[in-house]
Amino acid sequence: MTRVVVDVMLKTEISDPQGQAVLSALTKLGHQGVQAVRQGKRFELEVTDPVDEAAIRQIADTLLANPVIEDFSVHVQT
Amino acid sequence: MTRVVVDVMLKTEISDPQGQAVLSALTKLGHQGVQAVRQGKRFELEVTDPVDEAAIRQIADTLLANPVIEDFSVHVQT
Amino acid sequence: MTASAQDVAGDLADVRIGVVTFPGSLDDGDAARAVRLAGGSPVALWHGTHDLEAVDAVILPGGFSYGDYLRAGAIASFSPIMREIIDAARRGLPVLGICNGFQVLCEAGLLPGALTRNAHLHFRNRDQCLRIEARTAWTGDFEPGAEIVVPVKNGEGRYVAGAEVLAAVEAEGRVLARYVGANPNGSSRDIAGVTDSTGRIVGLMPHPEHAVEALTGPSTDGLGFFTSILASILGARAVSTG
Amino acid sequence: MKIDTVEAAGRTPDQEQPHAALGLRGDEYQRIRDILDRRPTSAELAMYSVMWSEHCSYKSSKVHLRPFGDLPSSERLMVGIGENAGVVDIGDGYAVTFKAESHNHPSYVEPYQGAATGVGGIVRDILTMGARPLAVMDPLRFGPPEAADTARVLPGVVAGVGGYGNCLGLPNIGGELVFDGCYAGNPLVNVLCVGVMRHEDIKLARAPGPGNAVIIFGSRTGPDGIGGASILASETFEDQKPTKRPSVQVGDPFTEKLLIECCLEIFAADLVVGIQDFGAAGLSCATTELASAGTGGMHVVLDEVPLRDQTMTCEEILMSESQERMCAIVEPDKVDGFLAICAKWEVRAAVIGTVNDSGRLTVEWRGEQIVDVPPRTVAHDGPVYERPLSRPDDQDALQADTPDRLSRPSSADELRDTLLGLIAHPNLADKTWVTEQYDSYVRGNTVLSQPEDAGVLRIDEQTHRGIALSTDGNGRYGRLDPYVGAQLAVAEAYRNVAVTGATPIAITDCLNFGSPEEPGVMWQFAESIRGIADACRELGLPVTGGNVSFYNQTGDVAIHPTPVIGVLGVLDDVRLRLRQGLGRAAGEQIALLGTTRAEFGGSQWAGIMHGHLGGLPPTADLAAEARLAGVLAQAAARQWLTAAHDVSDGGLAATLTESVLRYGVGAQISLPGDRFVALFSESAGRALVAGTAYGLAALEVACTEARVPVTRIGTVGGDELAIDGVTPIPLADLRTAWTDALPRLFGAVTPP
Ligand SMILES: Nc1ncnc2c1ncn2[C@@H]1O[C@H](COP(=O)(O)OP(=O)(O)O)[C@@H](O)[C@H]1O
Ligand SMILES: [Mg+2]
Repeated sequence: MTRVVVDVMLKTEISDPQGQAVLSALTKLGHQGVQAVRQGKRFELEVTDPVDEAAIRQIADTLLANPVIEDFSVHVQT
Repeated sequence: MTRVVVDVMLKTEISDPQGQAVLSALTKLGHQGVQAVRQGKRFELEVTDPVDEAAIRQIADTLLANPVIEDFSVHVQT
Repeated sequence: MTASAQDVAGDLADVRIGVVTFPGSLDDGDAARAVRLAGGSPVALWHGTHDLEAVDAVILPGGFSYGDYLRAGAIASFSPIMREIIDAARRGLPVLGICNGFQVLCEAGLLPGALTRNAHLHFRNRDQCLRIEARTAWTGDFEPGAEIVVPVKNGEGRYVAGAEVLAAVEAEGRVLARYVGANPNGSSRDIAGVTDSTGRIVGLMPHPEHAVEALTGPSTDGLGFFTSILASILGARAVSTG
Repeated sequence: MKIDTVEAAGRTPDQEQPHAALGLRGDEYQRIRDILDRRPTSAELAMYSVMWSEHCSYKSSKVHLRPFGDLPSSERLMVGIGENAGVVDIGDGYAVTFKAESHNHPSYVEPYQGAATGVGGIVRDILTMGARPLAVMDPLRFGPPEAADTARVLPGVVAGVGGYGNCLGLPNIGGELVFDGCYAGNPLVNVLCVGVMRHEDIKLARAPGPGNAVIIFGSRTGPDGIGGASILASETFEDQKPTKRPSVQVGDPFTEKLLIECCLEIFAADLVVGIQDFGAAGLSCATTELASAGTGGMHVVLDEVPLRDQTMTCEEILMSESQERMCAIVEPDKVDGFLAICAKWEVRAAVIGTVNDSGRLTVEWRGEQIVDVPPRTVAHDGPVYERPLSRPDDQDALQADTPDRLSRPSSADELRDTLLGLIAHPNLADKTWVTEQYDSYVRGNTVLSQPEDAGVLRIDEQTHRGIALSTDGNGRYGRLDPYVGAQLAVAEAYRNVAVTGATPIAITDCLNFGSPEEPGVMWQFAESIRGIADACRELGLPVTGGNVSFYNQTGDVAIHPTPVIGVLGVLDDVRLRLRQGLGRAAGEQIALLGTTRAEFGGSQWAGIMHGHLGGLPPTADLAAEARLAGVLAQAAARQWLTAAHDVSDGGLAATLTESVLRYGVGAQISLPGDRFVALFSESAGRALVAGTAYGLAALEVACTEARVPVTRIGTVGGDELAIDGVTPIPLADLRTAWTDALPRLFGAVTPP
């Protein structure tokens, strides 16, 4: 069994109200060092070996991410 | 400016209906290889240098994650 | 009105119940109306101040504070007024968190556990039967075990806590109310609300403030929460002055 | 990138411009050149092209909408067609504004965000009038219930309507859910919002008073919905396809909630002289409309607009459709107060310009003049087309193919099975799967919501004054006869309001059609408008505004003509509203009001049981509808009735099912004439009512006077729906059939 992580983030040109809300909360709490925040999703999949990375990418593209507004990246953990 | 990623996942003893929904959709679509799915959050912070990792951990512990139900990990990207 | 009835009404109207408005609060007007219909005086409190305006109790209303972005109730729990409320609550100020207010109380650490995404992943609004189990400052007017019908409406109302916390909440009789019949969101042990050990800090996922008028609610059962706190405050005053 | 300035445009008259790629015809482009007496700058071209688009200019529909303006004036109408939303007087000094809008195409591309931003847009229209938004409704139409695409689109749309509306704290008080093959690939997502204000608080979209400040507030401007603008950004126009700029917009309901509270506080402090939301066409639309309706001139410094993305070009900023933004015109001495309220609500605000009386809209960017236009020519003098129209060739054949040839149930078991089969179809089944995802309680003034015939809101806690609203439309009827179909849509919404005891006072519309370039579609459109206007004339109702959505078609197949009508009614005392459920009083008796004819063209029975669409729709008798409404209002005010429920889709069978299941109390029914006709005909102008013996007797007298036919058909009680000549149906079976349909189709938990 292998763990595969799929990170899904809103495309950079799409507005991210959640990240904005976190940033303004941080600013109010006095954490000046943080300049920008984006919030996305992280999926951890447990996959039987051998991992078919193409299949995972297809899953990410059709199910885990909404390609109209989101980008994703796949990491097989070793 | 440095990117810091904070990953937040539900603790394993807390049930994760979102992950389960993804898993059951995958099973229905015939992706037998995926045995388990958990869904969490990924935060990408842009932080002014030098990065104060302790401060980021504190932000994660108090704001980005709810320690009652979630675990987090911090990665400074280099 | 008889003279004594007038006195009671007058006394009730002297009880000041604060209702906090956070950015994104939605049911603040409803909570204030419920206080008014119960005979008390609602006092609007603003999230950005440190002023509790000498209220006798506080309600954190339902809604989507800060859009429920990040986690429901998380950002609101850090607001200036919450610092005062957390302090005052620890010194005995009664606080009721309804729905988003319950989430804020859990995020602030005043109540155990957390509220998470509904098991079916949908927002759900329905008229819900509840059993009131704990006697608290906010539920004194209900018979023990009373079953009531009030609306429940949330997307993140699934109550969860670690096994030990759940066991302790049960053992100490701190389950405020339980869902009867269908569990609308997958909450552990059908828990709809919990109380702290003093019975003054109380959180409830369903909405009693939407069941205070026959015209607009499924029942008027919700009124009991608001009459209870008024009676409790008047009772405490009578003790301290008598 | 080089900035295309006004000065440069004068110097380089022959520079080629990508007008066609922006959707402008050659003659339209030439008109712009004639207006400006030079070529437009690329920023100007951006503005003209969006503002002269079908969506913003109504160029195909304008000539046909005239009948609405020709309706007799109504004393109730305070603001009519032309503003962001119409306003009507409901008494006691209250004014109500309501309007519907479509977000069909965006919801097909990205169901959740498309529907969510649809809600956001219509709520801002209502807010812009000076009103507090009170509630939303969502008439929805999808392809076949079992189609894969419906499974993709519907859950997202419902979650989006709920996600945005719930977060704003606006109760959802009704809507529609219709499935039909004609909407495959073209779902209709219409959203209605209603708001209230005092008469003196009405606000208008205009920019009067030279020297006044122009303020943009709300979200920052980002590259949302500007696919077309990127064409202008490319140095050469060879590569004229839209780049990767997103056409999808993501809603931020939290910001919109703050915007609402912020605006209401600003209105209460009387700090604005004009206000406009940013809808389609963003800054181009708001600045030109405000300027042309005001003193006539405005200067804008585009650099002052808060941006989300610093790489945006000036053309993109002018065309951006970023959500949750508003534009206000503020007197100089009130600017500080305005900004203070914005700060309190954590709403970003910036002064971006000044009103003047130059008669020109001028825009500067990085120190250069990039726009210099007469604002009226952008906002109001767009092209107007009289597109060819003709009755489709297949219309006669369609009408000739009547449902008479379809086999009908006759035995007691067949009639039972037909009833169960119909009410288990998603078009007639319980809508709880949808409505459970909406907050109907928030604000504490919802007197009636789903599943009642109309949403009813209390407006005043002291006087008990309230309003009722329903939206209806029937594309099947429209396809068979668009004139009658449109009248039936008005009639049904009117009747749904009337059965609550309210008096209907005004309508709004949302007109969903195929391509205006098809003569057949244009004919449907013109006929529909004629139908609505004639119905309104007969019922004495003003049309307060509306929305046109064209190009709802897949390839060359258009959707059925689907005008969706919203009717607003008034209740002097909402405590006297009527509800649809039987069994709230002892000894209830049931009567049917109106005339039942054998009318099956376009019916649910023909569609569900036989997949048939042909013949003529039911008769639309508006005078009879008005008489029925009059009797119902009187009956409600006099408290003669314990229940009332209109008869429409699915006929009396559907009405009875809903009435007995509401409180789980059965009924014994005996029907005059042909049972099949009595149960399944969709004759309009009918309602089921219940009352005590005394109440019904009083009603009968009133009906006789008003010439409304009334027939006693049974009594309330028991745990069956028992209809003479039909095998009795235990309520438990009826409930299972009715409630299981949608969960069976969409119940599977879907990831968001
Ligand atoms: N998409 C929707 N959103 C909200 N309410 C809806 C929706 N679809 C249907 N409803 C509600 O469900 C009930 C039944 O709908 P319908 O049978 O179409 O009503 P009617 O025939 O009276 O117009 C009504 O209260 C209607 O407002
Ligand atoms: Mg109806």
